[in-house]
Amino acid sequence: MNGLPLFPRAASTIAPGVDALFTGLMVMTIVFSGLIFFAIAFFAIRYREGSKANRDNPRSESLPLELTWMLVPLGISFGFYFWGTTLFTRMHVAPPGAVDIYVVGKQWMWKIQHQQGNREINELHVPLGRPVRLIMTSQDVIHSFFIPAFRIKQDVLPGRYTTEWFQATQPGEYHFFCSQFCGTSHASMRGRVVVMEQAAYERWLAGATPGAPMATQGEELFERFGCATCHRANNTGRGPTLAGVANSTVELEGGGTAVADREYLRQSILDPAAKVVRGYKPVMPVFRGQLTPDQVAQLVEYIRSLGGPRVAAKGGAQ
Amino acid sequence: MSENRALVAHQFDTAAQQRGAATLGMWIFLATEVLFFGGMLMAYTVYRVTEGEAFAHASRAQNILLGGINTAVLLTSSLTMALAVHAAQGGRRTRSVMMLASTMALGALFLGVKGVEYAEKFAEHLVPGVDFHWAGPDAGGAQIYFILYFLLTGFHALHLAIGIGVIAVLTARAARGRYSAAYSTPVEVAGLYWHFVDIVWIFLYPLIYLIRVYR
Amino acid sequence: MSPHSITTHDHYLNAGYGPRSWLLTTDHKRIAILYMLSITFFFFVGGFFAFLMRLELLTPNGDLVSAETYNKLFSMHGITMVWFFLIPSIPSVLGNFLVPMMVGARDVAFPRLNLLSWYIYVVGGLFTLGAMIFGGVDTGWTFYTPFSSTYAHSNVIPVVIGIFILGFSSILTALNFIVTIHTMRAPGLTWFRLPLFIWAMYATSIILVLATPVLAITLAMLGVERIFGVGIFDPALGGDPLLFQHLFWFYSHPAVYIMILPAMGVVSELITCFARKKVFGYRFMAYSLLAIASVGFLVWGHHMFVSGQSAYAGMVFSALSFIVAVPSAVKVFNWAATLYKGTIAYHTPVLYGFGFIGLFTIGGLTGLFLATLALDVHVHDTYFVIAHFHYIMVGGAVMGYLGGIHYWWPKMTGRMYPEGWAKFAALVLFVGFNLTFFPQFILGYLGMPRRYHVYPPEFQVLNVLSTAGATILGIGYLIPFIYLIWSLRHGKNAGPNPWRSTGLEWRTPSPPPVHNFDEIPVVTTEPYTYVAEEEQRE
Amino acid sequence: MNGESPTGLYVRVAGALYFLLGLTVACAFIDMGPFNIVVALTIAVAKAVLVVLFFMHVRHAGGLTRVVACAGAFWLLFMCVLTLTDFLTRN
Repeated sequence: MNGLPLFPRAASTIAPGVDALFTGLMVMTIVFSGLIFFAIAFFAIRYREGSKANRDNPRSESLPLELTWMLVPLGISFGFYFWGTTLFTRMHVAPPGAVDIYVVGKQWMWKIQHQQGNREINELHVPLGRPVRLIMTSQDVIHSFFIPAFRIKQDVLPGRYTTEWFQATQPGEYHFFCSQFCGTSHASMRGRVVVMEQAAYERWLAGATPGAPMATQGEELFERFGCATCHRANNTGRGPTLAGVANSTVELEGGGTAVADREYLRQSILDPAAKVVRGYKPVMPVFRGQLTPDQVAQLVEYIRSLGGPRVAAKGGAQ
Repeated sequence: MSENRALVAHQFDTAAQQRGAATLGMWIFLATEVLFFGGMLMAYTVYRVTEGEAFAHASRAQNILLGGINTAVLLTSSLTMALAVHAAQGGRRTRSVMMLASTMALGALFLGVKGVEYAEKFAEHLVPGVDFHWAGPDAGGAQIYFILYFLLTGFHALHLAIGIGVIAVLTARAARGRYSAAYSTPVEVAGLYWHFVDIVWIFLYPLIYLIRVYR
Repeated sequence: MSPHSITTHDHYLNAGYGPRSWLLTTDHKRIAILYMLSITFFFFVGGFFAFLMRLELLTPNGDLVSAETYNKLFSMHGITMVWFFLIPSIPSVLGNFLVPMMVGARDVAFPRLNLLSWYIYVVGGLFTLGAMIFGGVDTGWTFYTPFSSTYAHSNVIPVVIGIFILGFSSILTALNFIVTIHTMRAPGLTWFRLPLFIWAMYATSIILVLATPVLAITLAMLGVERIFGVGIFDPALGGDPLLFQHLFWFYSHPAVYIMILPAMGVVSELITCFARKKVFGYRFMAYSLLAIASVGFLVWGHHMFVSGQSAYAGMVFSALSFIVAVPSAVKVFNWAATLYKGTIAYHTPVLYGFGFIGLFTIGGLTGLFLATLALDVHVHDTYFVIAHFHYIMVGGAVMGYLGGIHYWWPKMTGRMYPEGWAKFAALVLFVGFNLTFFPQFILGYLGMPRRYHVYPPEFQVLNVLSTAGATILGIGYLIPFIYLIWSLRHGKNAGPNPWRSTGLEWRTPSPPPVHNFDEIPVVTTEPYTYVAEEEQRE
Repeated sequence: MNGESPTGLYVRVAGALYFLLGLTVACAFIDMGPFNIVVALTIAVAKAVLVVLFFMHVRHAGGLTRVVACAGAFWLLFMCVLTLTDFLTRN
């Protein structure tokens, strides 16, 4: 009744590339194992005990042969290495202008938050034909966000942002799974991606009881936790001014610099003493345990909404 | 094992083969031990890189003087151990017993000083998982520093205690005249172990105590 | 009564009978038998867990066991099979029995240490078994933090202690082998006159000695984090979970080679003996074992391509992983070339040898899929990985182990097993194995994640096929178990060298006398001098 | 051994070890930035080499012992270096 599928649907820009690589490796596997199987079967029959095959001058070593079967596999290996690594680089770096969606994994569900304020659980609505980047973190253990039809997967770690991106090429519904074992109901921690035409996607964004946009919610939190007491405009407070800080390069106390990407902002909220901006004291209270990952994401979006240098999107969390 | 039994076990042909096997066996065991401590040292390396500032602050809580004295004590014990091996190889019973006993005493002294340091840590609430309060800003990194401190020095102390136990047995046997110019392999092999434990400490001292003592 | 009595000479089996003579033995051959009994027990325990898992996976819903039970089943299956069966299997059974005999020694260098290592194994095993009976563990054999250290509610600590204890057993056995091979070779037995099985044991022992302590300390740190609630690996407490993965895979990737290298050694012996021809490219075969053992230490990061590890580290580890393919390819090609112009006799052991080469080839080549960064992203943590490593571990290591058992059984017991049944069992195993695990490759590429208790219905057909195969496989394992026991009493008398092999272990009666050789052999030729032997006869 | 008593030699080695201990403590009090750790580890390696060569008799030992003595250290180095390829290139 369910049929016997042998090959997964390919519904992202990256999927055909991965399938081509898979096919290439398949061909290599079939050629080599075919060669070995044939050689063994042929020799095993031809030189069976009692056969009259010619056994003159049996050899038990040959440097040219050894070199051949060292160098040929080495060459083929490196061919596949470069193929796979080039493609990986493409998969790793999201193109500019991607739709950013926040994903939080927790035992045992996926919570998704759109910039516009829409929230979903175990469902992910995305537009067709536009790059979408998932900015993911976990509330407890390690999870992994796996969309087979898009051929992408990335572990979702507590205490850190990881990202993955895709651009869907076919509208429809696809599975996503948690693929890193995370406890009792690991196998139920799955859901569906709904790929929609741009217009339908926008209708969905507007229609499904959206809350305030994330940045606005972040601003409320910013007020509620009194962040503005220290983070004032024009560097007059005890903390640095946050306007324009997103994506800028900040100098750190104790030497070195850091790019104020999402990961830096997240860390600086939760564990402020880790990377203190030069000229400031580590006086900010620790918010680890005080804020949910959703709230941290809202604050990060708020800080980003305050402006900052535009940079080309990179693979790491921006 | 009776006294008059041949000193070469049945599986060996010669005493030299037996001695070579025992020595090689101990060296291989020490390679294993390097990687046992290596797991903790790798954790140390990673966090020293990612939490460098915290480690520098946390290490200020250490007593450099006690650590230094302990290093000197262990170095001396290595000297007495080397002399004990030499004496045993020469068949000088009294001297080998004396040197083994000194080695044990120095080892015990080290553990005593270590105990004092541990007691200080408890008094200063610097024992993660049991009683840990860190006033400074980077409590997370400091906590990891102290976990690794207790793990590394704890396993080192455990190795030292085992070494003392082994040497105690050897001392008793040496006193009964079991070792001679012809057969002193157990003392030699135990010596290798003891020196290894010393070497571990040679690395631990700068890594734990001397991260940033200037300023 | 029995017409085939083998009591005509004094040997290690009739040297003493009571339990004391076994439990206090320092004879490497008896210790090998003790190990064989213990690991067989754990093999069937682990197999039982696997059988229940396959039953559960017959349907997409969780109808046989609960999610919690299923998680415990796959965890305990992995833990039992990896640490209590595969890692000790060939080294502790065949290695213990054969290393001293193959190097022409009366025993291993440290016989009492050897017995101690068996006791450590038993203590570790019983500890773990106890922990499994009284609640089990549900972390997977990989113990990823912070799940294992903070969130799991099962018996993590007792199981970890059991594995920690077991580690010492591995280390002591390996240490014993290295010293024995270095210092106790018979006169004239130079390094390049050693059988490849000895080279394989040597390479394996190096890995055991250098990798096992890292596992021990990693598990110790995991235990400290769990018991004291301090943060070494848990980010909520300031640690980094990827550090655990680095430490764990620094042991556990080489551990895969601990399982497969000994099987490669066994298969080299089988192929050369039954082709009656020296192993092709002997030196390359020896060096490739050492190359796999050492390069195998540098590739662990390929388990972490999607873990959040840096992309640059991923590229380094991917490149190093591809390099391991070269010595593995060298081995496969040389085995095939050994058959060329040989005189192949179809006895049971060589069937396992052929099976091994075929399955290892598929397992190895699919390993390249996983070493390829872009492709691993899709297949990582899916059934593709499961299929791949079962081709290596079951198709490779277990086939090698069974081949070795069939090859040396006459030496160990002095008895022959029924050849017809043995060939039948080999065939059943080969068919059952492929039916079980080949569908899992497809399932994996379709996207079925591993460690799933319930799954979307479109994966059912392939899962049913796999379960059907597992049933055949299970029966396949029971057949040798039965006829080997039967042969102990009723098997034909084997004689000292039923396969007309050239190895030193065959130059002594079967079963061997307590001290192996009445007179220590003197070696004057390279190994596997089959051609010279045939010419001599003419 | 080679006839002469090694007692004097051992005492001299121990003297060198004490000296290096003093040196490592002294260096720790000088701000050398990132080079403090380099100096400290270099001195530690020097001390370890002294112990290995003289007290553990590797000076007189064969190649095998030397290889085994280095193996553990090398493997530890592999482990740390390859792990740092991850931790140092995360961004």
